[in-house]
Amino acid sequence: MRRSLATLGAVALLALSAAITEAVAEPGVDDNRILLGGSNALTGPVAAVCAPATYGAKAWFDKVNRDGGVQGRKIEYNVLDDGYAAERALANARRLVQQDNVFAIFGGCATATSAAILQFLSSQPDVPYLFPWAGMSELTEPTKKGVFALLPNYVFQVKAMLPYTIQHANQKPKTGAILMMNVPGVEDMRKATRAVFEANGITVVYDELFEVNVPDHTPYILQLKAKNPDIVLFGDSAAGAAKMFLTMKRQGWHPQTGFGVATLTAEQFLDPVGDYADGWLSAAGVVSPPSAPEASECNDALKASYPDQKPNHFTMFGCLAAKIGVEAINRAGRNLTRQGLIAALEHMQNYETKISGPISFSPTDHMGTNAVVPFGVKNGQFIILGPPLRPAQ
Amino acid sequence: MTPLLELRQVAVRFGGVTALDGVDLVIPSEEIHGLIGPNGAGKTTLLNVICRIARPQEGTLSYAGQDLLLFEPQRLAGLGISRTFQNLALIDGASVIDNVLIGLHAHRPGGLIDELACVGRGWRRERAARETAMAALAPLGLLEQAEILVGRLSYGQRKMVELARAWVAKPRLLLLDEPTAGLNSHEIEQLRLTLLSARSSDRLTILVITHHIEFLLGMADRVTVLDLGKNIAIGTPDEVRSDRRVIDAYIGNAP
Amino acid sequence: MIPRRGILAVLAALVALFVVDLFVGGYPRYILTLWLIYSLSALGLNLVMGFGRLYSLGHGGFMLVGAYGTAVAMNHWGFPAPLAIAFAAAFAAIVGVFVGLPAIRLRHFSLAIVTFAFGITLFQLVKSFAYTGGPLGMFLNVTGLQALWQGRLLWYAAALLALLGLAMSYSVTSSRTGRALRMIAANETVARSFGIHLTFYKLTAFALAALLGALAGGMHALVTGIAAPDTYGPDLSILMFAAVMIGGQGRLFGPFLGAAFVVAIPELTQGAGALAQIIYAVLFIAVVTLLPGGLLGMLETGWRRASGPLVRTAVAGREGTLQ
Amino acid sequence: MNFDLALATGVAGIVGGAYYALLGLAIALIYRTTAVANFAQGELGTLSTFLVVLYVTRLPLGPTVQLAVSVLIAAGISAFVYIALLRARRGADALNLTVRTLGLYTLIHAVTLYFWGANEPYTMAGLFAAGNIDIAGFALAYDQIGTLVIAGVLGLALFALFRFTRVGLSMRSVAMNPEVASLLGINVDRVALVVWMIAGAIGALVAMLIAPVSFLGTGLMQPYILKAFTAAVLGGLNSFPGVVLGGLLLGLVESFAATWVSITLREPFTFAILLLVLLFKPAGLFVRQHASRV
Repeated sequence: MRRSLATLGAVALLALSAAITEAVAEPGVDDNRILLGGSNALTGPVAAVCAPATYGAKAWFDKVNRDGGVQGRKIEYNVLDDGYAAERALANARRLVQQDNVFAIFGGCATATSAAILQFLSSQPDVPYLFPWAGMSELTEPTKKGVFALLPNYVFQVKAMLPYTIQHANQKPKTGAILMMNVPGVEDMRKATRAVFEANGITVVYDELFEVNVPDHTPYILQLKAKNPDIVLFGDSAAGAAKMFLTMKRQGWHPQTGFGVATLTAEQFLDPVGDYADGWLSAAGVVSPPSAPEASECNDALKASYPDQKPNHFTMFGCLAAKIGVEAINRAGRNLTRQGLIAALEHMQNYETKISGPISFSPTDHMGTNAVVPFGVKNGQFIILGPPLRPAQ
Repeated sequence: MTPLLELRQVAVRFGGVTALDGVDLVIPSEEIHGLIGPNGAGKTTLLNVICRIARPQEGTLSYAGQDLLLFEPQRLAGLGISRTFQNLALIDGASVIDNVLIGLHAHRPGGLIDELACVGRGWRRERAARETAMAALAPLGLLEQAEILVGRLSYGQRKMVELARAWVAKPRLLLLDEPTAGLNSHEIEQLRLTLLSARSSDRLTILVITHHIEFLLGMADRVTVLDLGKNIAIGTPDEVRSDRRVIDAYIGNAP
Repeated sequence: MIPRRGILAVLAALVALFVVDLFVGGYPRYILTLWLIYSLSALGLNLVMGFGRLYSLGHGGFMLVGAYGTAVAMNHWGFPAPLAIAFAAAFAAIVGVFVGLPAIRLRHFSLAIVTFAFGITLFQLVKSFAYTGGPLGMFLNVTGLQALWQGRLLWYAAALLALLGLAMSYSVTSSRTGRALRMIAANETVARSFGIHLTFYKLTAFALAALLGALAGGMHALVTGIAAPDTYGPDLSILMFAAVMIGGQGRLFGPFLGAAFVVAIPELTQGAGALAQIIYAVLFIAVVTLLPGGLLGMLETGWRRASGPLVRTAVAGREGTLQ
Repeated sequence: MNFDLALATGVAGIVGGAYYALLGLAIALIYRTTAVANFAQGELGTLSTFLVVLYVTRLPLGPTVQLAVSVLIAAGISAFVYIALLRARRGADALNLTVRTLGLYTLIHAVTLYFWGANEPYTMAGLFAAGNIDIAGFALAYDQIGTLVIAGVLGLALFALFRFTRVGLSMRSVAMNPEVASLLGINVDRVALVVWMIAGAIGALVAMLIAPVSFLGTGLMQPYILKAFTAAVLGGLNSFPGVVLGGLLLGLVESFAATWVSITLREPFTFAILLLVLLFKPAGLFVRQHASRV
């Protein structure tokens, strides 16, 4: 009896799986549509930070579609939620490529999930993977056929801007500390930071990693306070860093100088922290803040598609990525192929987006930006401290 | 000849409560021995002491000339001691035959690998064990129920399954805790006949706890009476039934 | 007992595999492979939980050992995949014995918490060591393997292992070992008095559960190509627990139904977006609340009703012995 | 070593321990009266906190009334869960009921994600300002003081409830033995309902204390719930004071382990201790062992 039941179940499952038909068409492009796919943390611990990147990009695609599309095709952008779990991102990528037949994987956010997608695509090198918001060097080093990035990786951010921060500190720091979230690529960044500290005669007195979404930063801040370093490198998600700063406030201690990675240029960090970080924190920025005049185009598009979403760093980044994506699709021409898109990107030189520095790719360099913008905090608002910075060679 | 089971001056205390207070019990081979007494007399505790579930603070236990206190509880089945329980302790979700096979657990050679491979030797052993178990079910009238889940049987039938489980391995000493509870008079008569024939065919020694002194008449060779953790009488069922102290103990506690 | 029925079942399964192969490829086959892998893992958990009534909320931990064991053996020591999985499973069985140790004295609530803690501890350990790839986990170089035989190899391997797991489950539960486990679950004292060695059987149950769980974990890593800590965290332990309960604990085929539920529902409701998880949770609660015997229990009851005469005969036979 | 650091670590440990103790108490209460390990305890608190932060605090009411409304909402949700999900037994055993709470955990998590997941974490003004009192160079944060005071008051109130009220007496007798309590004429079902309400209120209060510090997200209580279970098991589920001690001990061990052993290995370390304790004292640290019976 049980066996018959099992057989019945097997047959039912078969019927079910047969119903999910296999498509074999040319991936993601037809006469009036381009299908882009993405996997992003639309829910979960980093959703507030990451999801706006998707909305910013979608809003820009909507605007382009309203204006007639690209070469007569509308862009359809289908983003699956991965909840910031690498395994779900991997499953999403598999689904997008094998089931939904997307033309390219676009966007995404956060390191662990991007790394997972990257891994999946190693078996699908022809699928373009464009502009995830992730700071790991593996995206573009070594150059991978279909993978293009915009966000300078963490090591670049540190090399470009940490020396500047040290030189512009109120008092020359003698002791330094590193407090980083344990994400892929963190070891490279620790090494780079230690090297910069060493080059500037700073002794590292504290170096800890903590888990993503740690509920309470108190033990770290207590230890930091006991070591009392002059300068601290903070690497955390925007909300996580905000928690950390509020914990410092509660414990009545902060370093003379703080340096933050690009996440700390997000509003989700600064809003809760307010003016507490005034004058002592600087962070590496990539895209213009939404308050800048040149951001209005992106903000308007966002307002049209997502009236409830406040413009922030990540909507700006999504907008930037979408702008560049649209430009590349346009340059690839009416006869759109994956090869054509990759070629168009590789020939993009000094493309002016207005909301970032000029964007350039080449066949050997798939990293589009090559400078970071130094952000500071004044009266609880971000300010630009100076012109874009590049690492000293 | 040494008796099969010999308890001397056994005392058990739980915290401040004395459950057994210097009890003696000597059972020769192939005797059917009754153990009666009012509620709380310590009958089940005595059984638990023999099964090494309860640890006596004082006294000695010997079984076939060996000191029982030296054995872990799970070794007793291998020594040929087997029992039933006052409250049914069967696997309700398993079939009758599977429950009876538990009784053969300690009496089968074979290791894990044999069983997992499920072929060859392990398979043959399993089949042999099943045959033995079926043979034990037959005299209890449970053959047709062998594949039915125990949870679906009547109370009386479940008691019979417990008996079959205790008996299937042909133990030397069978301990029965209230086997008549919940049975009707017809079933009790059946049980008495079954036990008597088992004694003669399998050379069983039986220690049986019961409230029913009538059940022991014509079956038990001797009866021990416990009250408040002490022996108060020993003798044939008829002698015990007319013993003044026994009557007092029972009347004092009669329902 | 087995032979004829077992052989028939295996044949039926092989035919089913072949049919699936004819009609299904790519992504659906990947989903079906996952189903088989989760079934295999749930079969293991069903041994401790369904038959031994030892509540283990750490089964994800065994899958983690399988996945990471396979990854470490392949990436660091250069083992070929089959050997790596075998190594991981053997290692997991040893781990299982240690995880089983608390079960000697703990039951129910306490045991569930301790096993849950075991799973979380492992999850945090692999996350914090560079040797196991830190928070990202370890990527397995399996693109060749995944492509082999047009992607069929892993599907057949998973099917084979699931069948093996089923056979093992069957032989454990229908043998002396299975009976001993069920007796322990019903009453430990009684079990001891029949010569059942509690420690031995509890540890055996955990070792076997770990073995099957690790085989599943290793296959999972091969199929997904990554052994990431978040995949094998506490949520997976809860998922496996749910799969066993939903399928019908203590029933041989229950794990297959339960795994089908936990794999199929999220997949079928993917279009519902964020609502999908709510649908899944509501169905989960509904099954557990309305069907204490799980899906298989429901099917069995339905079957029994449908085949009423048979049951009546059995009842009549039972009454017949009361004379 | 550094005295200030040790002191601050101790204070942080006691604050964390207070959370574990209160949640552990809620779990032990439910377990003792209904034999259910309530895995949804933390999520219930998260759900209540979302409702409170996003809706109740916007009502034009004074803070005291708002607090009362919040506690009532939490207790109400918990009561609803008990009635809707757990009372209909249909021959279900404790395991089945416990698995229902696992389902509830999944459901509440999905619901909070659905409604609020896209914008989490929510930053919120705490009950206490982010700042500290400086006592001779030692910083004692306002929220730490507040948490300890609230936890202490709550603990004493629960103690008084058990000890001096009739409801408390019936709870204790149900906890000791539901069957006997029912024979004594106690309505076990109603006691269970009250216990679920109290547990719900405790869970929500703890969540509302935690939320300002760790920000309100759908995963708010997840890191705490396992610790609460651990505290309950460590203390011995039979003894409520034991659970409180277990929670405080766990908080302290964890805090000092983080400072002097390793922050990353803090949790493995904590669970190693749990395992050791249970291997030697399976009934918990603060419970006298009883002889086993057949």
